[in-house]
Formats: sequence, C-alpha cells, structure tokens
Amino acid sequence: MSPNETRARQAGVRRTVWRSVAALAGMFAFAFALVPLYDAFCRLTGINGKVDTTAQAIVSEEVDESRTVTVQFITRNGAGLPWHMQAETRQVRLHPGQTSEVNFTFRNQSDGESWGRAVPSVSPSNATRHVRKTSCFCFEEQQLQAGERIELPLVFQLARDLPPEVHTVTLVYTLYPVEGKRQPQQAVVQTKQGEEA
Amino acid sequence: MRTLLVWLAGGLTLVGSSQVALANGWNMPVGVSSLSGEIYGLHMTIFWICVVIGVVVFGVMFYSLFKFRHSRGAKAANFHENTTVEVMWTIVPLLILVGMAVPATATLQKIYDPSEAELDVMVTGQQWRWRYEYLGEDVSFNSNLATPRAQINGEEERGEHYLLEVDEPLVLPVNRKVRFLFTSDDVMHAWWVPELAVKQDAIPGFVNENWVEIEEPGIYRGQCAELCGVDHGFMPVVVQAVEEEEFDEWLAERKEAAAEEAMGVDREWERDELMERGEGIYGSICASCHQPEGEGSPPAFPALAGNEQLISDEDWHITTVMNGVSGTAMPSFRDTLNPVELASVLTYTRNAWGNDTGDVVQPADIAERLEE
Amino acid sequence: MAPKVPPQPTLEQSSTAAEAGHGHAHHAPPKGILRWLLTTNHKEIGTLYLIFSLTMFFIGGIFALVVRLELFQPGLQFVRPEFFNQMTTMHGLIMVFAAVMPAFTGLANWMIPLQIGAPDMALPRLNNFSFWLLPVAFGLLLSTLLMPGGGPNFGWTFYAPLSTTFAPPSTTFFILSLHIAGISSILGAINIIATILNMRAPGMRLMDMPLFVWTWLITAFLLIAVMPVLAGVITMMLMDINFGTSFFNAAGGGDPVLFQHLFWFFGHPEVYIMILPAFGIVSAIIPTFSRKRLFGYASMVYAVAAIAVLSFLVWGHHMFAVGMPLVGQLFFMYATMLIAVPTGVKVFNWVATMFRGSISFEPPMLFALAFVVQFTIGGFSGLMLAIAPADFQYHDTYFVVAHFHYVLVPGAIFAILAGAYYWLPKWTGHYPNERLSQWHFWLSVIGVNLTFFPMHFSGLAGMPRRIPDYALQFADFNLASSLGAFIFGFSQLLFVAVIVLCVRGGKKAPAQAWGEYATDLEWSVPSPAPLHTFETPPTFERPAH
Amino acid sequence: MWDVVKSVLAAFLGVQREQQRLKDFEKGNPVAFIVTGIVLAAVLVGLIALVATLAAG
Repeated sequence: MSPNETRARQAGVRRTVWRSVAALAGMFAFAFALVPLYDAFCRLTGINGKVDTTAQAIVSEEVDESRTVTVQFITRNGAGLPWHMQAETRQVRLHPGQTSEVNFTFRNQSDGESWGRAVPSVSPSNATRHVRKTSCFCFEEQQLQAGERIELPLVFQLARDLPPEVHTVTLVYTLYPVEGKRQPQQAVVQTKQGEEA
Repeated sequence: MRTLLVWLAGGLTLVGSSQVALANGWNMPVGVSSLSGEIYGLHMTIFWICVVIGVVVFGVMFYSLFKFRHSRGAKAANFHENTTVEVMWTIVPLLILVGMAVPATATLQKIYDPSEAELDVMVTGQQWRWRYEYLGEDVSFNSNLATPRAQINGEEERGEHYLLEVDEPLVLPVNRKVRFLFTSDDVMHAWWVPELAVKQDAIPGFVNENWVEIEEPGIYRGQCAELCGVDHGFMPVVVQAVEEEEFDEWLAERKEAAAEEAMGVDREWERDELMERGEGIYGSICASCHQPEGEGSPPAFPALAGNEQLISDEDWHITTVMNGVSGTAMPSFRDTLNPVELASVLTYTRNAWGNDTGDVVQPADIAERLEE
Repeated sequence: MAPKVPPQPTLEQSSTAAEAGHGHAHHAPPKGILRWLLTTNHKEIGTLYLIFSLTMFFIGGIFALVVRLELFQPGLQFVRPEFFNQMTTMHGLIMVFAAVMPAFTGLANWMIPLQIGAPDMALPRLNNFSFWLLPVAFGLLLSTLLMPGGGPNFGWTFYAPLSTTFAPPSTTFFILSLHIAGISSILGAINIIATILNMRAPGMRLMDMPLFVWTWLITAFLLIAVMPVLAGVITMMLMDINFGTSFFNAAGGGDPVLFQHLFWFFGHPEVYIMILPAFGIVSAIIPTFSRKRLFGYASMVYAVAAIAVLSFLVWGHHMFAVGMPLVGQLFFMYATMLIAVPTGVKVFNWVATMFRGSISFEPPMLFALAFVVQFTIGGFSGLMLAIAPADFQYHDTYFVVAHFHYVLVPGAIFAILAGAYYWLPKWTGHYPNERLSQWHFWLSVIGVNLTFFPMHFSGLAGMPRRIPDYALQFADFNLASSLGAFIFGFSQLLFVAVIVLCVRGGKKAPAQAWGEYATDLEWSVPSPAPLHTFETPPTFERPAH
Repeated sequence: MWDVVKSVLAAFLGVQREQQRLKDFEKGNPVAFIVTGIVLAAVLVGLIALVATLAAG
C-alpha cells in the first residue's frame, strides 16, 4: 500500500474512533438523563402511581354530582422508623371536582428524635394525574421529637376529568426513615417543617 | 441420512411419551376465573398458529434437505432473489400478526376492566411470606409456607402439596369481583396463581392493582414468581375460594377472633404460654433468616443465640423487632404482628437457645408502647 | 459424509504475503508467555478470545450442572438455596458476558480482517488490551464466590433492590468486574467498526461484505449504544450501595422499577448482540453446503438492520407483570410482534437458499441446520411471550427459561460451534475429525432438546424460574431436563477432543477447504492461514451474476 | 427523495431487489439513508403508539 493510502486509512480509523467515543459518551450521559426523563414521564402519564411531590393549585370547577368515587387511605410503616402513622379515616366518598381534607396522625414512639418521609403512591395508575394535592405531609421530610405526636393534613381535589371508569382511588403512604438525618445535632438546625405543610 | 431419520423418530417418541405420561399438568391450566379461560384460549390459538407455520417452514426445509441432497447428485439451481416471493413472505406474516393482535388486544382490555369491586384485598410481599389485609374489615394475617423443613431436607416423606401449602390461605368468595392491591416491604416479589391467571409484581414503596372473579370454589395454589432472595422458592400462595355465604361467615369469625385476641392483651401472661406461642411464631416468621436454632447466617442475618446486645438490652431488642432495621431484610413488625404475638416471640428469643435472660415480655407492655 | 472438495482452482493469491520473512520488518515475536501477553496479531488475539470463551463456557456449564443436579429431584439434596442462587446468577453472567460474547468477538478478530482483506484489526494494541481486560474482569467475578456472604445471588438481571439494599457485600466487586467487561466489549466494538469501515480491500463496498461482517458491524453499533447504558445502571447501583443515593430505593424517593426500565433498555438489544453474529455465520455456511448463492443477500442485511432498530423499542415486554398502563402494554406488545417479520424473512431466506440446492451434511452444516430449526422454535415461543395477556401466565416461569435457552444454546452456541467447525480448517490446516464431530453433533442435539423441551411443559404447568426446589408435579420434567443437561454438558468434551486432534493433525485442508461455493476472501489465503495475511491488500472482485 | 424513502421502507420490511440496492449504493448518499432511516423509525414508533392509544380507547 502506498504511504498515501496508509495515511488515509489511519485518518479514517481516527475519525471513526472519535465518533464512536462521542457516541459512547452521549449514551452514558443518556443513561443518566433517563432518570429525570423517566420521572417526568411517570408523572405525566401516572405510570407506577407516581405523583407530584409539589403542591398543585385547586382548580375551581363544577362538582360532578352524578358520580361518586371512593378514596381509600392506606398507611404503611417501612423498616427502621419507630413511628406510627394513621389516617383519621379509612376512606371518603367524593364527587369529582370536590376538595377534601383528611388528617394523618404521626407519633414518634421512641425516646429520641428522628426524621421520616412518607412516600406516596396512587392506584389505579390512570387516576394518578387526576388527584391534585395542595397540601400533603408527603411533600416534605418530617421531624418528630421523642414521644411527639402531630397531626398533618392532606388536602386534595379529585379532578373532574377523572376517567369515567374509575370508581375507587387508593392513596398509599409508606413511611421511611430519612437516612443520615438521625443525629440530633443535625436535626437541631432544622425548623419543624411539619407545621408549614 | 438414515441415522438422521432414526434419531428423529426416537426423539419424537420420547417427546410423545412424556406427554402421555404427564397428560395431567403439562399445559397452561384453563383456570377458574372469569378471564383465565380466555387467556388459555389465546395461548392455544397462538400455539396452533405457530405449529402450522412451523410445519410449513420445516416441511419445505426438510423436503429440500431430502430432495436436493448432493449425494443424490442434485445440481444446484442458480437463483438468489425473487421480489414477489419476498414481498409475499413479508406481507403474509404481517397479516397473521394482525390476526393475533386483535384477540390479544381484546383480552387485554378486559384485564384492564376498572369496574367497581366488592372486596379489596391488600397483598404485601415480605421475605418470605405473603400478608393479606381485607381492607376495611380489620382482618389481616400472614401466610407462611407450611411444609416442614424435614420434608424439604428429605428426612420425611413429601406430602401431596409439597411446597404449595401454607398455614393460612387467602380465603375469597366466588362470583364476587375482588380487587387486589400489591406492594412489598423489602424486595420485588410477584404474586401468582396460575388457575386465576393473575400474576402481578409487588414493588416496595409502590402499589399495583389487579382483580379476579373466581367462578368455582376450590383451593388454588401458586408461588412467588420474582426472585426475592434465599427462600424465593419457599413462598407459596394458596387461595381458598368458597361460596359467598361461607365467606361472610368466615370473615365474621375472623373478626371475632381478632377482637378476642385483643381482649387477651390486658391480662398477665404465663412465661410458658408465651414461650410456646413464641416458638411457633419464630418458626414461621423468623427462622427462615435467623435459622431454627437462632444461629443466623452472617453477614446478612445476624445470630440471635448468644447475641450480646440482644441479651443485655431488652429495650433495643423490643424496638428492633417492632420497627425493623432500615436497609436490611429486618422488617417492621408493629403492624403485622399483634401485641400478643410480639410479646410471645420476644419472650421466646430472649430465653431460647441458652439466651436465658429470664425476661418475660408482657403483651400489655407492647400494647402500651404501640399506644403511646 | 466426508467433505467433498473439488479440485482446487488456481487462486489469484494477491500477495497473501505468506512467504516467510519476505521483506517486511516483522520483529521476531517474543517467546513463551510474553508472546501471548503482548501479541497484537488479530489471529493470535482471536485464538485467545476463543480459548478464553471455551474455558468460561465450561465454568458456566459446571454452574449449570450444579443447578441441574440440585433440581434432579424434589427436595434440597446437594446445595443450600443461598449457593443455588449464586449458581444460577453466575451461570447466567458467565455464559452471557464471558462465553457467548467473547466467542463472537474471537471469531470477529480472526475472520473479519480475513473476510475484508485487511492485514489486521485497525487498532491492534487496543485489541490486545481489550482481550486482557476479560480475564481480569471474570477472575474478579469468580473470586466473589469465595468472599464472605458469597457472590452475586440476585439473578443475572440483578433487579434492585435485591441487588442493592439487600445484596451481599461482594456486590461492589461484581459491579467492578462488569464495568471492566463492559469496557472490553466497548473497545472491541470500536475496533471492529474502525476495521470494517476503513480497512476493506479496495473495491469492496459495504454491500459486498460477507454477512458475518455485516452482522458484526450492526452488533458493534448496538454494543456502543447499549453498553454505556449498562455502565450507567451499575454505576447508579454502586452509588446507591456505597454513597447513599436513592436511584432505586423507594425509601429515599427512588424507584425500583426505574432499574428494570434501564436494565432492559440495555438488555433487549443485548439479546440481539448475542444472536446477530450467529445469523452471519449461518448465512455463510448454508450457501457453502447448498452449493448455491445465499438467497436475498440484500434482504438479509436489511432484516438485520430492522431487527437492530426494533430491538430498542421492545424492552417493556420483559416488564408486562410490573404494572403498566394499557397503552404501554399494547405498544410493547405490537412492537415485539413486529420483530417476527424481519426474523421470519431471515429464516425464509435460509430455507430458500437450500431449496433446489445441492446439499451435503458436513459438521458445520449439521450445526447450522440445527440452528435454523431450533432457533425458529425459540422464535415461536418468543412470539407467544409477546402476547401480553398470555405473558402474565408465562412470565418468570420455566417457559421463559425454555424460550431463551432455545435461542441461546441451539441458537447462538450452535452457531458458534458451526462457525468453529467451518473455520477450523482455515485456522489449523486440518479438517476436524469427521466421526468425532458427528458424535458431538448428535449428542448435543439430543442433550439440548432433552434439557430444554420439557421446560416448556414445566413452565406452562406453573413452575417459576430460579427456585432451588419444586412441587412434586414438576418432578418428571426436571428429571428429563437434568439428564439432558448432563448429556449436553459432557458431550462438549468431544468438542475439545476435536479441536485438539485438529490442531495436532488430521486430513490436510486446501485453501478453499469447503469447495468453490465458499467464495469469501478468507478462502483465498492458504490453510492454515499464515500469521500475516493481506499485507498488500487484495483486489476485490465481485462475483459475476 | 421518494427513491430514498422507498429503499428505506424496503429495508424495514427486509425486502430489496439486487439492482435497486446496487443503484442505491452507487448513487445514494449514505447520510440521506441514515437520516431517512431515523425519521422512519420515529414514524414507526409514533404509528405503533397511535394504534396502541386507539386500541386502549
């Protein structure tokens, strides 16, 4: 092969390699970009019962009295947090468009303060987008002193455009400890966030 | 070539005989739910379509292999493309696929039928048992493998329902739509009963739903269908479907029993009473990780026998069992065991296998901690 | 059925540069172990890959036999469930990442430069490096079995949080080893792309390349697209385990289902990475022994490309039981069913190639024919699995195990064996021993079917995957599967015997070892292929129509 | 342009005539083929998604 051809080949190889490396870097970044993309996609479509963790505005819309929907509340305690969480009522019956407030009780049953977070999930998934929460303890991490008991509200509205086939909506909250926030000295700096919710 | 045919015949005989010998249970069950029969039908339709395509394709192939053998002096033709034929064998499969997709879509739509259910059951997967909660009925219980370890280890003869039997089955009424909510306390599990044609993953932190309407009373068995750790193979599901009246009676009985148990919390319990009850609970709930003799299997599952911290710190022991340990397989038992059960198992583990602390944990103390 | 070799036509050997010494300044290769450690020759590296893959095939096979031994009858007899889970996991990981993938890379190293008339791979030193990463990666992976708490026990799909929060301490090493193996695959893929795009003999256009080269080019693109995603997923796992992040941990606001989406976004194309080069090998062998040109060369290339594109759209079919809106289920069901079309085209083309050919049954052809039949069976069960409502019943049962083993064992592995038999004369200069090869083939076919066919039944009857013990009604199926597995496993020793005999001697093979219908460039160099070939590029001549 | 689309569509179906492919590779601009391929793949995704949405009602 002539030196020219060899050089052309080498240039070609170099070009291919750089393009491949660029594609690789792109795909690696894409894998990480998929995390927020997936989140956004889930919230948009309600896949997996994921819900918005920020407050939404109540929309004033006509209440659809022709339909009644049962909203169930289920609370679960994940491992490692000496708390007890309970909804004041097991279920409410609502018309789409109506707003409702339900109180949840949190008790710290240990003799140390601790941080917890309630992770929300909604079923069925096609109802997820139609539950608007304006206030929820699940928006923030909570701190409870030893033996403390607080009541926190959940204020939500069932959107009028809730799919007609939905008769029951289940809201599930699983309580988990917040890792790395169990040391008292860290907790002291924080204000009690529960009251803002 | 002759050897090929002989082997082929041999192979077919083998497959054939295995089917005859195992005619009972070599195909998907037709099942007993309102949709299982339809799913079975779909399965068989697609199966037969595949068989027909297979017969045609392999037919042409084996015909060619036989007819155009080099050893028979076959001369190769010289064609290597034909657009008409190629378009045909693209379009025809496409049409067959559309034909398959239509009934499949219809069935899927029925599976997603959201009409109102008459009974809601929350199914929670936990390493390695199922927990059932009849929502709004104050009835809930754990469902553990009932097959003795001695059978698994071959020290005893295996029973008819080896590995597919539980201490407390999920009791459901026939002819009522039952809605399931699935979740998990630790890793992913999957709840599956073939005869009900329901398989759904239980995901920690999230809920999934599905439903069933059983048409025939009977006992239906299934298993966890998602690898969930060491005892994944020992996590059966048993559903007992009963007539509606029978179900209502059963539910009332369960409520009564729960109330009675709650009454017993206040009295002073004897040590032996607690020890006996605790041994049973330890065997069904704790032994799969901490081992029957409390030796554990470190590093994942610490030993309880001779555990210094457990022996010296009763309060730590109680809180750990009640609240669990985050990031480990140790769940919180505050909601899944009642005060009597918690007190029994605590008393048992504080006194068994040479842990002789002599402590008796009273149900009333536990109840008080839960009330606080 | 001895190979019938026509009198060898005089080949215009465009300076295959075999003549020893011959002007070029080749440094005297280092002797002994250093020679193999430092080699940059594509043939030697190809050999290293193939030997490594064969070794790993046996190690993964031993793990499989431990599994089958335990499942021979109901009850726990030989191993505890902890170890059983490690065996199923290691079997999957080793077979996928250390046996099948390196085997194809090895064949690519050996054959791609020969098939496109290049003197070597484009990046020879990188080639050496990517090979030597593999023993490091899998040495590390195997060593986790000896660590406290044991090796990975969460299945080769390592679903979170079983593989993160609840994993044994050795998981960090598992992640590291997978990273290293991934880097090796990526470097290999870059090298293959660079070679194919830049090093072809003058006159050879892309559409003139043999199908093995084509399928590998597309496979390499798939690798570049999805291996970084795998790297991303395991990096997230590493961070969840060691740095307190919560990508997959619901307690910290993460989502375990996200893991599955990411994993299968990698995992489904990965499945095609393991089968596309197999298509290429079979597409070379069937025309050779049918003495007829491949039917529909262009359609074959396009079908492979279509399969590769579709493979990015179907990951959700692994997750039907996870819970998904109806639209999602339908989308993934339809997309998956569509893959049957290009796959069908390939099978039809192979059959049409045989039709009105002049067929003989040498060992490579036997394996290729078994590939076509059994891969198609795996394809049928794949089509059944695509039907979402029915998949609720099949998912995570032995039906799935039967399906993917049909695609991977009598699929990918038979194609690798076919390729090995096909090219052994080129590598060693001798034909493989006919009688031993026949025994190897027939025992393998019987063993494979006895192992995997009953799994369809046990799965349909309700036996879940990955269980160390099972209910009594599955006993007969498992007995048959275990018998078959031992037949298949031990018959692979015959393959080793064939290779050893073939290296040491046997019937001498000419350059065109399988006759005049094998027209790709590799048959224009002598058998065995000298260490250096095509130092002056050959002039590619298109076969006349 | 239409020729390019036709060729890529043929590729999706896995069907192509020898002459047509030779023509493509002699005259065609690879970038055009790749871009058309990507666009058509996106169209395919959209199409499947549309059918799925319609079927889901």
